[in-house]
Amino acid sequence: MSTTPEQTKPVAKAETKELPKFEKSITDKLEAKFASKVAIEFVKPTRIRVKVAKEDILDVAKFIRDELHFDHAESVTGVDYPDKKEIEVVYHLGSYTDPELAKQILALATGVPREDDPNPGNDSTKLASLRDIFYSVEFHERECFEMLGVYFEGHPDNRRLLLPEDWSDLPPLRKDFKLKGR
Amino acid sequence: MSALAPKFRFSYFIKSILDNLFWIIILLTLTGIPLVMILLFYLELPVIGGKLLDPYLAFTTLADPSRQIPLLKSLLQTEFFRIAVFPGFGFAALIAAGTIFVERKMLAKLQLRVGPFYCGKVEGILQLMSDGIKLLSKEIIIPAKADKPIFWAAPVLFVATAAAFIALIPAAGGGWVVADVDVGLIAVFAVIGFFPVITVLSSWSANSKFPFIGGIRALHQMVSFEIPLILSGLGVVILTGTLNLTEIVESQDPYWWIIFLPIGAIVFFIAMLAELERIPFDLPEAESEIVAGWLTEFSGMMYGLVQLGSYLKLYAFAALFVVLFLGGWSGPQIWPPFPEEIITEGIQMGPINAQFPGLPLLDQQMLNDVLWFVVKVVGVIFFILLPRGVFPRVRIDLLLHIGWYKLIGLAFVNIFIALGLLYAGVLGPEGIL
Amino acid sequence: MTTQLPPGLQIEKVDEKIMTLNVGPQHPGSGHMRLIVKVDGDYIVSCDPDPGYVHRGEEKMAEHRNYITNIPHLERPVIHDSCNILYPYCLGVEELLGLEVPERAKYIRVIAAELNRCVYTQYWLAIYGIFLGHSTMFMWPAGDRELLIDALEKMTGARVTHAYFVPGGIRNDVPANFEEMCLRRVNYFEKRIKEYADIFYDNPILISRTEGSGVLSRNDAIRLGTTGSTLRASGVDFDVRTKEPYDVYDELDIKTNVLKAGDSYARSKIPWLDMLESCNIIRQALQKMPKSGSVRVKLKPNPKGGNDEVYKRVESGRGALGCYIVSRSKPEPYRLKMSVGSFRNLICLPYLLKGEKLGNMPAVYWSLNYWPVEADR
Amino acid sequence: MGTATGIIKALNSGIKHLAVKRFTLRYPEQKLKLIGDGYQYDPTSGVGIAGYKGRHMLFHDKCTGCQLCAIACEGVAEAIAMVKVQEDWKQNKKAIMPQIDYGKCVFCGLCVDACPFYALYMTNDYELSSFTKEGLIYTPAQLQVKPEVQQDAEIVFDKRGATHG
Repeated sequence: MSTTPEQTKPVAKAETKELPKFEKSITDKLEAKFASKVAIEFVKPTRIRVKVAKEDILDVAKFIRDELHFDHAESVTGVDYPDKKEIEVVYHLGSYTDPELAKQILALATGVPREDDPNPGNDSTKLASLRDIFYSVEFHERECFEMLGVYFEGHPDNRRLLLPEDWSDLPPLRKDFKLKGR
Repeated sequence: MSALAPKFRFSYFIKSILDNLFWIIILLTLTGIPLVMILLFYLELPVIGGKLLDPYLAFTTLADPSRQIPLLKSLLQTEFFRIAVFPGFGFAALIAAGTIFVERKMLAKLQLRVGPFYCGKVEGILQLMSDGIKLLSKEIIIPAKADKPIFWAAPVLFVATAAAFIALIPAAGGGWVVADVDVGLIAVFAVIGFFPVITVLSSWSANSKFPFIGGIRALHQMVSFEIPLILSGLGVVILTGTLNLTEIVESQDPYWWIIFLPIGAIVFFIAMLAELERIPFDLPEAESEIVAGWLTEFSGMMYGLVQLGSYLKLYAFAALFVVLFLGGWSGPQIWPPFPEEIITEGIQMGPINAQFPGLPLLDQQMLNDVLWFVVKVVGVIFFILLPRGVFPRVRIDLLLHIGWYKLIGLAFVNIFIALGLLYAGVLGPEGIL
Repeated sequence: MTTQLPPGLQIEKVDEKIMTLNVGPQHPGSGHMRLIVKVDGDYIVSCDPDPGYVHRGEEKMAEHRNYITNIPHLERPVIHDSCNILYPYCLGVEELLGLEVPERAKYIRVIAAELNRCVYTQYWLAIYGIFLGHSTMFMWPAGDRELLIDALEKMTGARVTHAYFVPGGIRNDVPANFEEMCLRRVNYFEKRIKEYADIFYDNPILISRTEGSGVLSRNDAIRLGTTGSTLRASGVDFDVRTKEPYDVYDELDIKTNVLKAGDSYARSKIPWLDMLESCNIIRQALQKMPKSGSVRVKLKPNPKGGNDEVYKRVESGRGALGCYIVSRSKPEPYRLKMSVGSFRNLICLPYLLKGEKLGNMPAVYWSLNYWPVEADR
Repeated sequence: MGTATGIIKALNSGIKHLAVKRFTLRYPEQKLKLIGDGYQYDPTSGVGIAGYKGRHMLFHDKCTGCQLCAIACEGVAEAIAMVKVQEDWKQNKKAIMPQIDYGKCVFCGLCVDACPFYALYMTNDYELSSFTKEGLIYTPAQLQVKPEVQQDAEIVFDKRGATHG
């Protein structure tokens, strides 16, 4: 898993201190199962961030739901990194059923290739939808599609949600969509 | 910025008023007076003091006010007065207007706010008038695909039907009713039966989705609540043995039917609320579900007419409840008798001693009746208005469930009570009481 | 979906028997959104929520403003709950900048947030009342809300858009004799909202029409990722204030209200119970609050965050409100995402309304504690 | 019979409230009493002083024309513009002062927080309506005037409910 210098920085900071025990046990389970497929980016009190390649996201998500008992997604965020040619999609997962996990938020991040001249839905910016695993991502993924142009394969309803139906400009949350006067 | 026309001159304004005044006077003298003469020729004129009322006599009464009294008295006996003024439209419209004002103020008081406040200086009593003027001055917009004749006719028909309903309600003893028919109660229910038809016609002719749903809801609601309404009125008919509303009122001396038939009264009241489309049964106008229901496409005075019709209907139903269950106008004599001098001599008003013998146009008994009738009607109207501040709207399936299961069952219980009382010989034409 | 059309557009076949109703955006029973409701007779066949009429790109705007000037516009999505919507943002920025908030400021924040929750919930309740045709329940909460707006106005200097929380504390200290003034208003407010029970919550007509409508089972509530009152009405005991206490919520005694039924009656009752609980919290906080002390950490102009990211959440009037800030050593956030309760609850609407009667639509829709402007951001 | 008692309780509650005092604030006749003289800020301690965030008030003898308020407003509403004034102050060599467009201002008070010279405060005046858009732009000379406000209604509690007394 390739990690950029920017992202390794928080990990290095965290390792100097002692990692919180409970959160470490969760990441240990993940590492034991997927070994090098998952990159643990940071472990802070109540917050964990894990990055996986986009091919592995379904397996990892299924494992997180079934074995780690994170049962719902709080948000799905797309972050655009034009200089890395990547759009990062971050799923913030939480748990209602397991009282131990009530405090925990697991950020599951993955990267999709970014195209400079986007054609939402018909270019390589595609990701497998997690809708069948975490049902709650349905509207979040629709929002992510229109705002960043990440097409979710397997999502039943890839229509626009917030933007007007006839929006034909760039997906607005990409960094090259400039605001007037800014 | 200014609201006046840009080329406004005050002198032009005065001139235009004077112009109008000039033409009005010219036209009145040239056409109005001949028209009055022609009309007087064709009208059947009353006999006043042994003499036929001819135009000459009519003009001479203007000189001496005391000679107008017999004229006015004869006017009070005419059909026209009954239809247009006293038990008919004018009286009902007055009470309806009062109802609207009281409703707004009472609801405001219940909700800890002020309500109409500024129009008319005193607690906003002229608010209704200003609303009426506003509605009159508004543009009437008809949907492009509406069926125009029916759409136009619906509000007028609505008011007309409400007025027909009012015509059947007796307001005081001694024949103060527009149409004193022997099948009074049946006629009332026949007139009520027109309302769902008008509602459906207007909503269908609007050719719009939300009015259509509202109209269908109104049809369901009114049709299903007419049955308990009629059945609960039946108990009274059984005990009275007549359908004539005046006779029903006279039969309630000294015991009102609400004492013997409380279940019937409650069922009648609930069915009445549903027929009136009042909260909690205002489904045809449920604004959070179907915009304004069957009123959605009405604008301007068409809406105003429907509102007028529905408040006339409210008065008529309240009056019907009073007639059936609360003893109509019967009540203790509290109107003070007129002093002898007024009848024989006239009024003594300060320095002026006017000699108008036979002055009180209406007798003491009638005024007392009207007083009691109005007091009871206002009481019933209060209880019709109160649920609006207290209850939410019900759902259509619950409404039909109430109508078809509970109210009809209770109405039959009421009929059995009435029959029991009748056969036990307690009440009825030959009862003990 | 036909392949010729671009994704996002599709042609649908219309059944003759099915009527499509556009509930909104001008419809009185929708708020700033559109529900495309298909009805078969009186039954709803499908409901497709179409939000976005008040989308103003708060997230994009935040990328171009620094951490302080973000404050006034980030509270715009819910101006009635503006303290709570700024709360996770301030917590997040504090963590990014490594600020330690003074103790007194923490208590004042909790008081302001709870007052604001009541103000929001009263507004919500007012609209719930008018959606059910109960005009008194529109006027009473809208009037009683004034008591707390008045308290908040004396505290923050504005009636709705307070802009009161800043990273590092609060803008200004409370005025003199605030405690007594606030306590009196809260006590009267509590007495008033208890009176709602007779006329609204215990009203048999209300119970008969909202009980058993739009039932969301416990499993579905978890699976659909609902939050706030929608979740707690379905029997899940989850409140961020107790599960993951922020500021001084761990020092206060908070009861979480949970109901089992999961219908729209339970969903509408939870916020009311929460308001009563909020009054308790305010009283406790007023008692425990340090009587004097600093309320704000002085910030440098244009503070910069490190190369870090935070996800903070609080319990707002509409459920958990998360704020995800990605910082890349600039005075502006690189990416800011608000995970709002309304947006998360919106997903239930198509599932709850399917098969319901049309008359239940406003009751179910508004019982989700949904605020269109917040969902659109 | 729970239904019947519930209905009677609701009706009873409704009738009971007919006797409770009205809560309405009759706005043009009554005006709510606001706390203090308006929002102010103390740059030395970095904490504001509680007060209503209404129209601004500019102290010409303290303003240095540093533009910090305009810079603070840039990210919020862009309502503040620095304009030339025909005044001669020794601390204000450039002779520029803020001019505020109340058609854009959101009354957040961040400009007051930005001023390090105690020159910009907010006042209790919130009645700023005007017939023209130009009328909403307040020049430094207009901002200098201290508004006269008569606000005296307060919420009063008694046995028959709360009112705006």
